[in-house]
Amino acid sequence: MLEASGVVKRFGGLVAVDGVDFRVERGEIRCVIGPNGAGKTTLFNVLTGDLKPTAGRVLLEGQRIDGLPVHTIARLGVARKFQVPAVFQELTVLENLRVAANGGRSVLSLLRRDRRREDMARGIAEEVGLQDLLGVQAGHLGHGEIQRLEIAMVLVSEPRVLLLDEPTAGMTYDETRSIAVLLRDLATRRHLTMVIVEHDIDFIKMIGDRITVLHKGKVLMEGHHSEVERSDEVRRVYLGEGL
Amino acid sequence: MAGRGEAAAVRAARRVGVSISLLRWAHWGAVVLAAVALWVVPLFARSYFIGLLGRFLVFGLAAMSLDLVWGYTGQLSLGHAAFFGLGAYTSGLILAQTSWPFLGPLALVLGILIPAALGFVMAGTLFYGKVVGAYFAIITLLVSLILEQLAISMLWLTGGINGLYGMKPLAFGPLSVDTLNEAYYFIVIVSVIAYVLARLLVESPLGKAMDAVRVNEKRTASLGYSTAAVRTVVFTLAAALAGLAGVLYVPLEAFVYPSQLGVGFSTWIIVWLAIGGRRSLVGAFLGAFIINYGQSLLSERLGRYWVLATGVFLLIVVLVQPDGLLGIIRDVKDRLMRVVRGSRAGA
Amino acid sequence: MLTTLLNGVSLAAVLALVAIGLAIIFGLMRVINLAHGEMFILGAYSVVALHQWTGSVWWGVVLAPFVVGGIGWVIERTLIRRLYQRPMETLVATWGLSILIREGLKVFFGGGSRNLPIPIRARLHFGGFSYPGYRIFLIFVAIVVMAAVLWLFTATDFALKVRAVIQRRDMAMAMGIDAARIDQAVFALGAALAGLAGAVMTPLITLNPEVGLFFLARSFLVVIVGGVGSLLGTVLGAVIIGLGNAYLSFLTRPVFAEVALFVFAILLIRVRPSGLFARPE
Amino acid sequence: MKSTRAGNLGSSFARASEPVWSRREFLRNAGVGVTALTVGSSLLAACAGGEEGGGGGGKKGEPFKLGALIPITGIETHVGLSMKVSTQIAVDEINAKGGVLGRPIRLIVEDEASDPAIAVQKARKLIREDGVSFIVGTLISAVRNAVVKVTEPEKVPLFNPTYYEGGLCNKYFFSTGALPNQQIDPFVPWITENVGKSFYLIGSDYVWPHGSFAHVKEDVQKAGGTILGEEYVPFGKTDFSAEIQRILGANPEVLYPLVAGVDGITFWKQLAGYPFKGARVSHSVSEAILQGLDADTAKGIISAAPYFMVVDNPANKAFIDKYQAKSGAPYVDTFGEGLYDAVHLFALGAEKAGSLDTEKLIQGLKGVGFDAPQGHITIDPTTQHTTHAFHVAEATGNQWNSFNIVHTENEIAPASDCGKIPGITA
Repeated sequence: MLEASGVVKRFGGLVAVDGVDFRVERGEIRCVIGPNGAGKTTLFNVLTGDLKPTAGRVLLEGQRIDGLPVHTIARLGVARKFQVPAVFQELTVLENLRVAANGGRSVLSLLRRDRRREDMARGIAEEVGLQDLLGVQAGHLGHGEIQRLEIAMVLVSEPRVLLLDEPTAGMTYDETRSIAVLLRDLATRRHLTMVIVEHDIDFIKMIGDRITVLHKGKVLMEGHHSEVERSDEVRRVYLGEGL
Repeated sequence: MAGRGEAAAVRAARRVGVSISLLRWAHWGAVVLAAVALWVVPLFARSYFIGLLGRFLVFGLAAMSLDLVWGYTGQLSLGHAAFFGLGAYTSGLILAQTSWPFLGPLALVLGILIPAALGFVMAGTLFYGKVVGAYFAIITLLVSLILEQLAISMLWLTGGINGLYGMKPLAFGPLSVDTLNEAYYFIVIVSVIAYVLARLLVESPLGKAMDAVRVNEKRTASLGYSTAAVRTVVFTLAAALAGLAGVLYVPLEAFVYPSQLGVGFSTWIIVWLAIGGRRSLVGAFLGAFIINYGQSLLSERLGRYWVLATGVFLLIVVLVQPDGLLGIIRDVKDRLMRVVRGSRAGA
Repeated sequence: MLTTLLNGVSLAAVLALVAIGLAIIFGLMRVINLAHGEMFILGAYSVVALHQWTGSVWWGVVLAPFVVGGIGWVIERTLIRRLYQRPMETLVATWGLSILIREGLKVFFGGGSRNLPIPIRARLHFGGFSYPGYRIFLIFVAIVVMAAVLWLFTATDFALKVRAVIQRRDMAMAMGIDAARIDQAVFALGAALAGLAGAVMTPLITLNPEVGLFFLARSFLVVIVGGVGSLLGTVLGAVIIGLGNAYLSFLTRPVFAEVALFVFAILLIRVRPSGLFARPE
Repeated sequence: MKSTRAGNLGSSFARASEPVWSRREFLRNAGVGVTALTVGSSLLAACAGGEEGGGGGGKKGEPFKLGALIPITGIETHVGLSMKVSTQIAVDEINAKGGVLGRPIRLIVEDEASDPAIAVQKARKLIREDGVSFIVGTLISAVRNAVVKVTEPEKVPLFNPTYYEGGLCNKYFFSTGALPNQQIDPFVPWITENVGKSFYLIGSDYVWPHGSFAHVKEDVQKAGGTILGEEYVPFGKTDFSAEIQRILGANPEVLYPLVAGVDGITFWKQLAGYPFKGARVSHSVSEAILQGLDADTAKGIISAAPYFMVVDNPANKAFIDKYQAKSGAPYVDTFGEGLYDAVHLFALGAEKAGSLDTEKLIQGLKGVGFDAPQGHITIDPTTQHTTHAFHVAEATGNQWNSFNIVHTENEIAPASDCGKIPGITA
């Protein structure tokens, strides 16, 4: 589905990503972990098109997308959920979703409702479990609920690949769990491919799919989290860090 | 802990959700009631009171127009009277100085289109040039000043401060809006229609986009909206609405004055809306009525203190209750709901 | 056309005094004070009050800036700082404040207009040409004050602090600069300058509480044309508007002069919107 | 509390329309409010409904409602005061003598705020709400022209106290205000004879100066004088340097400004700064304007009006004494005097007609006369304007008695060029 081969990204002298090969299958949830400065975010930005790789290629279903502008990549179905929540605080959950759902229409056409989009907005609210909160101002939502709303707003644009940047940052255990569960069945139900950059190992366990460990811009290892946990290398790399 | 917090949020949400759908029904019901009430007034009220009520409705329309711009898209127009006055002068001049065919429809349509055109040009040039917020507000102020200046000094056309009068009745084929009552009924009909349309607008996807642009322009753009386009369209519609209000003013008052273009009147529109309550459409009418009626209860001498008080009101609206009177009403409602909720929780 | 030139310059002088206040306040705090015109009026009325007291205009001219500066300081403490980072709300609040002050003055001084004698009746003669002394005095005052302000905002360590606050408020505060203090000082200064303008202008005009908006609008033109970015720019803007007004209204009907300037400013803000309100570097 | 708002058209003009300082729209809408005062009452009265007409059908003893439209609020408070007090004085005098046809007059004063928009509202209130059948007042032309548009269709007579550009002729309009032929036409020849022949005209940009200057120009041509310049300035001008410069350039023998009040005073003051050698002449300078200026500036200004406070006759002496006692203010102006006359003439007309019924009253008013403070005046049956005294006066200072009358004519008949209002085409 999404593939990076030999991706290199240099900032002047510094090599942030150093020849990463990495391939995600349709419907797979891939977590990318690694100590700070491992190049996670840089890789991420290369995938979304925010950064152009110095060398190497990025393929979406075998088609080159590296070097394309962000919104084009977005239109091809690669959606990104930012770490900092950017929901419209003053609007209700439903309004937020409707705004997201109607994005990209010409202004005058916005005067009439597009049933399909409206229904989709509500449908997705169901999907992420916000159906009870439709009338609530986003500003009044709990942290976890805001994250759900974010995800929902991304989903409304019907992406094929979903890139999530630390979706559970600063969440309580319960919130983290519910998000994990949510993401799982989204992936299965809509055959969504997801790439998640995450620190929280508990979350990663809950998601529990393959993990790519980055270190110094290189892929240190790749595998199921149980293997990764057992790996001494990873231990060494993460020495002092949560694992 | 947080889990419980969320659960609470959900419970709260359910109630709010309910109350919202209730409100929506209550709202449309109220609109119908109001329309009926307005319709029967002439049956028992005096001509003087009818004229007065007509004015309040016209003022309310002007304030509602500002609400679309300021309340929803968050752009303050300090010179909104410019569009009102332009509408009034356009239709007034047509009715007073021409004898074209289809006089009535022409006066009505041009009275709406010409202000709309001005609004479109202003919004187009400014918003697409990233001139927003304070700078935009200042420009609107200046435009209002210019137009009043011109209306005063173009004696040959507008009659200067003498004002414009001697308009022919606003006639649409067989039915003509001439007498006070005719003018009043015309205003009621148009006001109700305008309100419903405005309501549909703010409920439409565009309406949500308006909110989004106000709350967070960048994010809105990132969702694929042209924020400049949204603002321009809305401002143009608002200008048209203000123009319409101006047109309605002509048969009611039978006079048009430069001051109806000016900053003073613009400020009144702002006051009505801010005090009535922004982002509600209803607040516009509420404010227009309360403020004017409030003044009326005071003597000439106290009237001045009332003007002074409006200054204080504006400060209160900004510092304490951004949603004006409606906000206060809503707070009371919420408090009641909280009481109810509390008792339930206790049970 | 020496007279026209001087007419323009004397108008520019007053506009510069008013506009510079507007400009520095905006430059530092991003606050557009719609009650700025009332600062002018307050200056004028403090002259009226002191004139009733002392029978002389000069006391007022000297003290007005301090009176108005004080008022400005109070306004900043009580109102403006609550609205920091809320530009639209600030607009509405200051607009409300302007109503408050204006109507307050009407209640206090009566709605009527006031007239003060022109304290300098002498004329300046050179060659066959002669010009009212008071207008010369006005130009002189403006030049001195402008110079002082420019010096204050460039050559002093107050200037350094201001710059620091403008560029990185948080850093500046971390470095121990009391940003709130700077805000107060600048806001008061801005008000004081408008007050001074009102004070010196009073004897020339017939004063009533409504005049404020006129000067507010004019200084907006100045600020739009000159930009608040650099003080020099503002002064320049004042000169452009002042001379432009003098020459245009000498050549055509005054109304058209006014309108022409308004339109010019509006078009200008479209062409160079960013540059016009650029921050000082 | 020296101030300039006193009896001057101008200040009110400036107020009514000056574009930029128009905060007074507040007062304007305050006006709206005040009219709304009756919302409640009208609802109550609604069922009772019915026209409680103050007009014809009134029993003896039952008060007769007389409406007065006077500019009270805004920057010419002082005009309002002098007009209000003068009216009240006249009403008191009449009621003291048992009222009109045995009915005491009840005066209902409304603030027209020198603002057509408000004035129209107030006129409608007086007629539709209070049911008055006779109205005195209005100051500025804009208000007068607007109010007439209300009173005429409602068939309610309006009695105007203010000198104006003329042109208002209808069955329901009376005036104690001087017409151009009673003020300008005699003035200009006097000027060309005694002062100079080359004129420079500068006025505020609206109907009254336009209309008045139309007459001035005609008269100057007749008298063989020349117009060196004519220009109109917008309201709220704070800087006249450009205009003054043009005037100095033209160097006329006679400078004839009709710059509206507040601005007018600004103009006189700024002019004083420049070396102007010619004579300063204007028929709009009243005692009230004088005291807005300092003595030196006021000195030498030549004015002309039907009434000056220094006019020497018993009626005027009594009037001024009553006025200064009642108001505490030294200045009454030609507008106050005009209203005083209007109320008395109304009463006399009613007595003569023996009825307060509007139609009879109108007939009664034609040809009535009395000894007004300005001298004897009579209502001319055709134009329904009064005859007027005419005084030319030169200012010697800035006090109420600083005018020095240098020329007087009496009982000049009104000649109103009926039909269109001169000066505007709209």
